Amino acid sequence: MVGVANVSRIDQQSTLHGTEELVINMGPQHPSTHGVLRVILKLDGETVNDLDCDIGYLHRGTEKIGENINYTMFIPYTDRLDYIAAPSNNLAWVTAVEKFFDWEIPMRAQYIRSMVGELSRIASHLLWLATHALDIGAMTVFLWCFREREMVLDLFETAFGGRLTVNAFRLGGLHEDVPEKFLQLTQEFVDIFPSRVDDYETLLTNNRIWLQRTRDVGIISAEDAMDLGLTGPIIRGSGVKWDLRRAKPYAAYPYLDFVVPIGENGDIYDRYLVRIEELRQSTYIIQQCLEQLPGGPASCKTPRTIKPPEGEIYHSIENPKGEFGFYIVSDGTTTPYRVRIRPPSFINLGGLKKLCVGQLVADVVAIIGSIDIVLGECDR
Amino acid sequence: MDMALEVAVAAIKIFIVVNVVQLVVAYLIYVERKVIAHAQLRLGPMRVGWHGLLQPIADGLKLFLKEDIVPDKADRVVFVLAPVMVLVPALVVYAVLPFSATFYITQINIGLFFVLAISSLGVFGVVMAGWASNSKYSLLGALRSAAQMLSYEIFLGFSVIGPLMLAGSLNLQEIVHAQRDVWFVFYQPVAFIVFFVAALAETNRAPFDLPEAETELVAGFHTEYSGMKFAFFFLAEYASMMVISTIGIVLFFGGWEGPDFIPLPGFVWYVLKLSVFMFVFIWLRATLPRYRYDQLMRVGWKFMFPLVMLNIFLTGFLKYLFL
Amino acid sequence: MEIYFFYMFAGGMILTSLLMVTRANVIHAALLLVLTFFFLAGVFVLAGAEFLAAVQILLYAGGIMVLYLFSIMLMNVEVAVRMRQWHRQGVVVFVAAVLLGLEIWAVLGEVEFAAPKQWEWSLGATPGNVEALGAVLYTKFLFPFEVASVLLLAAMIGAIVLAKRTIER
Amino acid sequence: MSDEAVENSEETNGAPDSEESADEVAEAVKTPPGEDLKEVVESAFPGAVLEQSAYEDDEDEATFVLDVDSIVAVSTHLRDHGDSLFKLLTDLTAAHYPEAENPLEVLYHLYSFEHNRRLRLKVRIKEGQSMPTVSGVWSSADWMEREVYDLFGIEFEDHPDLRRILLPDNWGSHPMRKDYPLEGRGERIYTKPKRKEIGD
Amino acid sequence: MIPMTHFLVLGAILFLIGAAGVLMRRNAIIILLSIELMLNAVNVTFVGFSRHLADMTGQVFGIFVITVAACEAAVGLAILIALNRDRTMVNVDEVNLLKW
Repeated sequence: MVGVANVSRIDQQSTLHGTEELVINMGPQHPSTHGVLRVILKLDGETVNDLDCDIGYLHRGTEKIGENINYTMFIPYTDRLDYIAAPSNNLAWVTAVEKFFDWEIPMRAQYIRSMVGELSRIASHLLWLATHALDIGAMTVFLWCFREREMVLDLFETAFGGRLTVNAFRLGGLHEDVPEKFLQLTQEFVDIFPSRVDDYETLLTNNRIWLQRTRDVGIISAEDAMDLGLTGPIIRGSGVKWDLRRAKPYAAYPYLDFVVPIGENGDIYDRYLVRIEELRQSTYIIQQCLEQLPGGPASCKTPRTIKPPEGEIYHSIENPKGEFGFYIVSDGTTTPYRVRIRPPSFINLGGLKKLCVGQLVADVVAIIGSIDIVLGECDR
Repeated sequence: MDMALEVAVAAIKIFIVVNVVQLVVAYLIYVERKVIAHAQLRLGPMRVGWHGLLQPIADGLKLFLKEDIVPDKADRVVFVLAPVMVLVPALVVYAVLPFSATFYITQINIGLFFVLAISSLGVFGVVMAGWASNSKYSLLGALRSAAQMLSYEIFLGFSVIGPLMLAGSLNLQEIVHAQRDVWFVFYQPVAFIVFFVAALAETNRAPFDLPEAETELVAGFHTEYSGMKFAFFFLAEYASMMVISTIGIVLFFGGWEGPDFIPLPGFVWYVLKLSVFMFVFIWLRATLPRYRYDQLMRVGWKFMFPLVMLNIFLTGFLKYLFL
Repeated sequence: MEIYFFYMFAGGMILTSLLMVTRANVIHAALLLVLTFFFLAGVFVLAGAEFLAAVQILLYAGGIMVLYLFSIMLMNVEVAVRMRQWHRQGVVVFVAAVLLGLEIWAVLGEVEFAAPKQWEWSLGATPGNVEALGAVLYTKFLFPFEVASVLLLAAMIGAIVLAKRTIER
Repeated sequence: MSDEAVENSEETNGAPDSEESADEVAEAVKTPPGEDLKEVVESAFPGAVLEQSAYEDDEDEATFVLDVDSIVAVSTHLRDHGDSLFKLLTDLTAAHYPEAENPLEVLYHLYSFEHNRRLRLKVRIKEGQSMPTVSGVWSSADWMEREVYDLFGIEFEDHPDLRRILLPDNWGSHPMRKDYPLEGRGERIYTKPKRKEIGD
Repeated sequence: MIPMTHFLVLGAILFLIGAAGVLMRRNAIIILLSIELMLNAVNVTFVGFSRHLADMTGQVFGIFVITVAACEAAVGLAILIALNRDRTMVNVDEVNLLKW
């Protein structure tokens, strides 16, 4: 039996040539729905009247799998959630599980975790910028961003052996200390990267067409953003100064200095500026990590089998896309009783309808781009 | 006997021009890929031949050998005719273009008007393709395209009036002769800007490539096309790019004539100027994001239209005063 | 030579216009009418009206007919294809048309035309048709020309008012 | 924090949680986590908090167990009250405890920007019992409730658009329940449709 | 040299075809197209006379006819679109009331 895609609220049978409304099926193979998102648009001319998202094409039951394997084994599965920024997911999982214990995680591991977390933020934001610019038609930025993203992936390869799904961290620290070469290359990257961000900005930030396409499009107020549960750069773009790295610090963030950028109008352009500034801030954080990186072991002593005490915890981190959290119920055995992933893309995507209705088709593409979704984590 | 000779010469000329244009267009695509690739820190085609020089031929072969698909619910006749309707006007226009003082197929007294008229027919192919595909993306692309090309045709038409008033003729050769001393771009900078923007929109090039905006409408009006029919659309796009550039050169940059102190044949001057134009077209594509539909219309009607009208009035006034 | 081209164009026009009138699919009809206009432009060129031929293609084919196609695409035409195509009064009209045609034929057979005059310029020459037309249009016919522009303005406003969905008062 | 806690939990006010898993809770403290929030709730809805707990007395893990009927009113109150202002519904999910009396547990994770704190609300319901929707309180609940409906089969009354979201419409069962096998029930076994070959 | 009668006969035939189309078809768009055909038939005659008399007036009138055709197309299509939006039909014999 093969499952059929969800029947939409929107009637697919409405007339093709009617003056009134045109139903368009965007995706799941559309070039700018970023994966296998399917958006059913109801158009009046070029204006969007109604919209329905069909997701789940990438649903793999990750939560169910999590309930059947042990805590360490689940780390690689988290890689496959937000595969654009895999180390960030690892970080969320290991910090969540570590919350059950009172292990003393070595500072070296904490700093490297923060550093790799920021690198993955850069990787994620670069991919976002690349595809977002391509959606709006600026195709050169796409490849420029990929050049730097490639550098970040090379760094991951140097440190952990993997490039996309790196399986970076272990419970209690790192699998093993990062090689010296990684630190050297990271320093080189940090030295180069800010000028590269300037390059992207010369192409976009003051470009008249870019401004026209992004300013006052897809506006969401701070109140609405909270109501819709939007997190990450989107809510910051609406002017809420809230970053989990500051609000609920984890890893080495309490010791690091950085600015949480916020926008004013909550339009696409503000989200763009917020993410661009985050690229710079991430570079700054990595620089600090490199300077302050303490010596010592990269992992603390952990028991051979991870058996958290009975109880339930929720822990979340600031993923590039937003608040990425795990709710874990432990029954005292080696496998979790319940694993819940709090997916930022999924919840942010829930706000798409509110953002898009009344806008033009071309804006839908820009708005989807500005939400920055990754379907692996949205569908889990 | 004379008549037969004339016809034979014309046929040979047409044969040469059409074939050269096809070949140049194929290599134009190659150049575009190379230029954009280098703008984007890539190498572009490298595998087929030295630096990928045989790539256009490989592409052509691939497109030629591809299965020719006509969608089930498409209107067969119109679907097949549409690419022809796009390509034929783009090539017919070459009949009156002056490539050099001596090399042209024909010259007629309504030359420029003929070019405008024939190239306005390209929109039919686009609309036919969009409608006949029976696909919503294609239809949306066709609707956008019809509105866009219709609107920008007006600005294109008005922007050439300025140089026309200076030259006093619609004959393309005579417009070139009128610029022996000073290129019209110096007299008519505003008209040139409007002309260039309208030219971008007319040929559906970035930043006005909305009808085929791949990130919104998949591929716009040619979403359902494949193989040789798709290639026709491609050839037509680049052929009309060359047409519109040639018109720009003739109207504003002295056509095939260059400064006297550099003794180069007229045809070489023409090719040089054409290359610059082509490069700017490609360069813009690598640089600029895409306009939105309503912004495109706003730019046209609220900015370019008043500008070009003002230009016509000023030109007329100044010509009355000084000439 | 000229006359053969004329027969070709005239035959093409009659054929395509007949096809146009009989099509059920409106898009096909509109495209056939475009073809008719091409042939018509050919006839114009043969009659020494090159400028009018170009105007015919630029405005009629490239402008008005695109407007038609655009509007047809906005409307629901698929239903109309499946409906009865001909009006009930069709037969009467057909007979009347044929009779009228015969009458015109008879009248034209009677008329003797004087020898045609020649243009002062040859086909396609500069200065020629364009210059002559411009000279007449902007001197002798300046007032009708301005009136035509007022007519266009009125039509534009009328079309906007009619096609607009709701008019804010 | 196990299912047995349901049975012997009385109104807990001030006293440490009487849990079977008490060995995890290090020691009784004078003010258990979330006490101030409890006061906020109790001031408007006395007796609404059936049970109060927290993992290792972490303020962010404060958990209230609520009754099905009070959840919408309490969450509206918590969202609007000046001392709580839980404007963000971080997460809405469920868990399945097949052995418990009320086997399905719906969880709400709230976050307050102003006070930078978290709160977890829980509602335990019986099999087949439906829940009131909180999508009127937080719009973000819309999709999350759809997901819970999809994966756990909990119906939400008055939900604007209760359809499956991740799984196909004709999936039939709810895979996040504990009785659903990890390998699935063969829904995805693909039988190649018979296709007419050329020459047939 | 094309005889004058040829132009007149061609114009007459086209005009008749157009007129028959207007009166016989039910589809309003085809009726509009037929009207365009009739206008062009008139143009043929105008241009024919212009040729015969070597006088530009015929061509000037041709231009005016095209202007009128443009106006007619714009207003006619606007009416059709308004009608189609209200009633979803394009058949003229169903439009038999002045006001709905």
